[in-house]
Amino acid sequence: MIYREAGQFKSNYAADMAVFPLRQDRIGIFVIILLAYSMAYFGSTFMLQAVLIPFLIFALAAIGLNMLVGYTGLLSLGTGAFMGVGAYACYKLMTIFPGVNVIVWIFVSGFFAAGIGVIFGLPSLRIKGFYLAVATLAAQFFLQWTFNRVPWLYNYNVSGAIEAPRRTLFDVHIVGAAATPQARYIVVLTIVILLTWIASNIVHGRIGRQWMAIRDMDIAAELMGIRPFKAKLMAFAVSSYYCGVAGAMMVFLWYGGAEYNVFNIEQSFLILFMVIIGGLGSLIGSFFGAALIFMLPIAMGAFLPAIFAPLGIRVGAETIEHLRFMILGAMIIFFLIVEPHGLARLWQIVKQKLRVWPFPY
Amino acid sequence: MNLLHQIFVEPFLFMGEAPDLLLQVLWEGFVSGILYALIALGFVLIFKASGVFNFAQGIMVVFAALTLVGFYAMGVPAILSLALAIGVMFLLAVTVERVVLRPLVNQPDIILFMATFGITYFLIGFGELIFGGEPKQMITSQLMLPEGRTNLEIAGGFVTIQHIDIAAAAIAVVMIATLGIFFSKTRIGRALRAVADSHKAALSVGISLNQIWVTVWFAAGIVALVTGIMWGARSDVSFALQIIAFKALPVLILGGFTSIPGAIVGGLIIGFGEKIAEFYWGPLVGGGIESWFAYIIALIFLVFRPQGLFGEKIIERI
Amino acid sequence: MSVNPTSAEIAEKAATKTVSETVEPQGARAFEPPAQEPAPPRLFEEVLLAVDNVSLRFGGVTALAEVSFDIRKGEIRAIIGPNGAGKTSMLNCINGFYHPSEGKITFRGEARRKMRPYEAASGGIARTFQNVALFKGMSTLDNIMAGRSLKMKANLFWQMLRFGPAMREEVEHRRVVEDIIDFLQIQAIRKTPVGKLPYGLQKRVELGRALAMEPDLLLLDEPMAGMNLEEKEDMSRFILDVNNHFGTTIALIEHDMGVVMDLSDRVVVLDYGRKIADGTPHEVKRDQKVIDAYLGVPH
Amino acid sequence: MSLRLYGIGALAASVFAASAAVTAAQAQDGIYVPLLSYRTGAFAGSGIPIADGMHDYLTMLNERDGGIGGVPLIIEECETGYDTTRGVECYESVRGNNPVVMNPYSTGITLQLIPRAAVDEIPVLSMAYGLSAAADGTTFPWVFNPPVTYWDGASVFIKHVANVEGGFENLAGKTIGLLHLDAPYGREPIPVLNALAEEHGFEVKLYPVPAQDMQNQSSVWLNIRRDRPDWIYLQGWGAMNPTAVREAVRTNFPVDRLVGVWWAGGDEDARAGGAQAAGYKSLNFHGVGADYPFMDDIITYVHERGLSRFPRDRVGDNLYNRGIYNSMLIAEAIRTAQEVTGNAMVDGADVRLGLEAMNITEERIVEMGMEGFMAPLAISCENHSGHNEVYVAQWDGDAWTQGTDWMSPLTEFVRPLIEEAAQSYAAADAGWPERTEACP
Repeated sequence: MIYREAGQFKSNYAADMAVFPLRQDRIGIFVIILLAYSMAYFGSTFMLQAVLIPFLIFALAAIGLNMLVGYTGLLSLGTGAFMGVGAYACYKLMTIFPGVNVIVWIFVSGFFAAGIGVIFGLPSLRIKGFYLAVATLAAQFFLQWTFNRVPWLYNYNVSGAIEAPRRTLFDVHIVGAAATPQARYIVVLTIVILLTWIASNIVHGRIGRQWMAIRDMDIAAELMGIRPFKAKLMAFAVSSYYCGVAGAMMVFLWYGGAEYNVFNIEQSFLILFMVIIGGLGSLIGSFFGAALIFMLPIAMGAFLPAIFAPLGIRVGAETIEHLRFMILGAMIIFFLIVEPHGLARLWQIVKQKLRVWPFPY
Repeated sequence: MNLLHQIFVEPFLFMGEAPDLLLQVLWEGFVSGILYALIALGFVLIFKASGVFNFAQGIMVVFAALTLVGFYAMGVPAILSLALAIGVMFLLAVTVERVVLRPLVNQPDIILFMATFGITYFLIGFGELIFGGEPKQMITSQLMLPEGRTNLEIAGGFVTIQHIDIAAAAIAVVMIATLGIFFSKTRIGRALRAVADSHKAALSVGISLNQIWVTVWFAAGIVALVTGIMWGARSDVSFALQIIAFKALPVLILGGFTSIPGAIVGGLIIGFGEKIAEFYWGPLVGGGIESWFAYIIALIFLVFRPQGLFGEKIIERI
Repeated sequence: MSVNPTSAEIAEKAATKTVSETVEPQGARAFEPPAQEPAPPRLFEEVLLAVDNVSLRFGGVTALAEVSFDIRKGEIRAIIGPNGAGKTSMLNCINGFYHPSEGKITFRGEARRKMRPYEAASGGIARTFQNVALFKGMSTLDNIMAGRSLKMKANLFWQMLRFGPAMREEVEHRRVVEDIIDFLQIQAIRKTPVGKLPYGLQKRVELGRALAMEPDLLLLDEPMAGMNLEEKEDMSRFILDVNNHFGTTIALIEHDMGVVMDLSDRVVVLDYGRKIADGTPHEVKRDQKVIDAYLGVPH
Repeated sequence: MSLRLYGIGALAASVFAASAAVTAAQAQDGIYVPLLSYRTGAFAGSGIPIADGMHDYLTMLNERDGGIGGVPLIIEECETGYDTTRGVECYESVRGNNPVVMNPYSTGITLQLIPRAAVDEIPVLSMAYGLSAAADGTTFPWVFNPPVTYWDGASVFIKHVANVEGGFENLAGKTIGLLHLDAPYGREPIPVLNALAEEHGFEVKLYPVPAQDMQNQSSVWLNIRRDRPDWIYLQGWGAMNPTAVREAVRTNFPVDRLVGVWWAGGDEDARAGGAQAAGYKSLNFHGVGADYPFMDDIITYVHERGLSRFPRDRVGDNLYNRGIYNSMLIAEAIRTAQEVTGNAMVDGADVRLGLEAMNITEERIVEMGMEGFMAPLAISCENHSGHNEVYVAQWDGDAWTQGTDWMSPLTEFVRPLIEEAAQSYAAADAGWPERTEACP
């Protein structure tokens, strides 16, 4: 009864096709966005810097990967490398054209990632499934090698790392060591909201339908006039764009600098976990997945000593780390068994329950 | 022009100039190839029988070796450690079947694939928790494996051959032959092949899928143990080894996911290919191309022959 | 519910609107129940698609051997034959999914050997499948909307914003899709994921998806397989209505001889990849070779 | 259905709740010293003895002296797995507790913390790792890398080569290989080696080992066999080192001409090569073995009280001693800070002053019970490394021995390079903060 659509009539198709057709959803999303922005003032530095900023960035990368894996059904293990392309492109652009605002370059760097993504997406026209997944590993290892081996990419720095130079937006430092977590959080949040809105528009429109058609039954899609060539490459491009922007944000709005091995295969796996645990083909699921996978280790670092200490067992940092691995592994299996459709499906079930509450049906 | 000369002429001249180095490169390629093939073999066994792309195979290699060395470090005699390690691999197979495969039966492939990621992470944490994270030395001599090396004087130079490498090659051959006999001659082997062809059909003639799964995971565990011993003898046993397991993936692409001969031939191609490329052409781009060379070969190969070397051409039906 | 007029009104409207856009069927036939005594055969002249000596081999297996026939504009053409006769392979060749090893296929006067399926689709060939090939993760509405892909043109920029041309286009095509939904009487399942629908409805949605492409030639691969009598009657009615109202040429594969005899204008019979008969239902029914093929007389 | 829903819901909720709770970790009374360590992952083999060494020395001070200047030390480890991302997370999680000094223990993490150190006013102590250029205190007021930098290390290696070959003039025409991890850390010595090669007429050949292939070096060693370098300098880490020593033995490379940087001097690194690895060399800046007075205190106050996790029989391992040396630097910095400021409770800014005023004389070394364990060390405001003396340790097949006398680096050669690199680092980041107060 809390959450009911009765009495909300749509008088035209446009209203019926809105992304949030229900009033409650629209209010809810508005409240969430408001809360998110207010966190900039209420959240502690640790909360912003070590929890919320990375969560948003990972969520964006997960959205990007979800468009490829969840919506188009193309399995990719090269996400980390595509994020790296965005980060290195952004670094080069920022240092070559220091006069242009960094926000512009963060958005532009995504296009470089998209271009590279399309190149490594070409084999997807002939191969599917696990074969494609292994092919994307080529992107992962080759690009990582390139980040390391082409000194031009990191401006011949002695350290071999890319460092975030100081940059401002409206005279407020947002990139570099002088930027406060609050400023960076607001920038990250705004970019993520904007790109999530665009992603939602894309997946609800013609392109999204074409992707899902390819995913569900590629042959039938082709026989209906959807060109798999275009649709798959478009998916690679858009997905890599998102990953690239996420990568650029990761380095310049979160870490403040990075070595090539930040974009390693572990990163790719982590984002894939987020997508799967969150729910394939669900944007909201990408947020859930990012939250769970990213925050779980942080939570366990706080949790486990507290659990074991009263029992008189001293838990070392490495034991926590080992347990973290074990629990993460066990959780992945657990979630896959109880809900292979991910957290997004649970969210739907909750909404359904709320709709009929307090009655069971 | 100069570049073309560097690419197309100089490496070959150098091969002729230093035949001992060429032979050494080929031998190294052969040994790596055998070991890649062994890891790939574990993948193939499981993929054939259960359709699961077992990402955890690489970790099983490390886990098996770590178990063996770990028991020995606890004071268990070497041979008994080996037996215990085999026992642990059997327990692992049973557990995986019970806890992971059975509840996930009939789920899409990608879900099972992700589940093997879960197994991977669990085994890393579990292995380090029990046996500690520091690298350990393989108990080569205690297992009565040969140590030392032979230097063959050839063409004014020498070729170093590690005895353990010879043993690795021999054991790999024996193991592949055993698996071949097991598949073709035994009852369970026949059942396994039936399952590989069609799960439903196999079920309908009364083959127990659960039993088959335990068997293949156990077999893959044994393969992993042997691979782990061989790799461990070449370097140390630690979870840093897992990265080598990724090399088995391009091998699988070349050989096809379901072909045992494919895994072997693919392994050898990758092994020879990357050593030769790294040694003769790597210096042109500053070296280190071994880290991606195998994947790029596999990628190019895929574009021309998506079904792998030994796979059959797929006829799509609607 | 977003649209309130009765489905019948909408169907009427849809029909008149679309018919005005497409060419009038040449052999116009008045509304009449299909199951009556042989009406005088309709006559069709203009050849829409001609299959000329087509052979198809997979390795050593010959799926089709030197098959020739034509499909004329406006007619309902049935392809029949025992299991494994090569009927589906024939459809696959026609819409470019398989490439004939020999021979050629002429569609609207254009001969071709090799063609990608999406080229066939943009040329105006739509089809349904023997085993329903719907997009299982999508709703009925989205499935049929996907059928409109070819007609939608808004570029990525507007799609990203879901605004301006992109939104106008969405609404415009939604209207057409709603007409089809009404025509097929599947309003109630508009937003249901098709994976959850019963088989009969899935078949209907699939027909809707094919219709959304506004094809010139509609290939139906066993549209009534696995249906009960009532569902078959519904489906037959839809097929006839499509043919009548939209003037769509239809080629269909069907096992139910009664349905074939009632629906089709002409029938081609395949057996072991060869054509063994071609003619009106009446003629084919009496052909000795056809009877042998169906009853299994040794060759 | 609903049971499963509630179960998952409860799990998810508790995860979110707990992650929020981390923020509320409360500080205790004492000087907070976080240790970023890695006891897991591919580099755990090197990380464990170091972490234990660091932990045990500080614990000994707590147990024996009740801390430093009467204030107990709060020691907290944060596991990084040698992963930069995790390291930054660790930094963020400990930052709220007012750490007095950060020990990133990874060149990658150090690079991330360098720009932040000045903003957050927490000094970064990267003992003989990190950015060599950070030795320039005028550009990097908050970063310290005593007792030596990688560039000093490479110069000592060349000095050692010259000593063995009979003088710098004999270096001409020699080939010197650099076998290095293919990462920023591994590439650190390249500029100095190249500059020295130009000066003395030898040739430098690079042998990069990708991180993935650390344990699979056969190709690299084939290249070494082809080029036949006269000497090899090993800038490796983790599993790369034992593999390199083993491959050297296998390739018949004379192991006494294979010299590792101090991070390639683990006991396990050398032991992997078997008996034939005897003669393998590694740079070092502290003593090996357990035969020092302070070590007895560690045994008495830490090991015998069951406060250490390090096996008693391995006390004296090279990397364990390295951890102790690092903790000694931390302790001395805090002690000096207390002296300089006159406060017992010090914060990050104070400890930075302490580091800049650090001067460990022979007397102080004796006082600490470290005679023979370390060379005297002094850090100044301009010079954040000190470019102190190192020696070449040699593996005798069973333990490390002191192979040569203590040698000072070619400071007059290296220092200008460091200042130049520091300038270009600051120039690359427009707006790099100037040092706020001039050096005395």
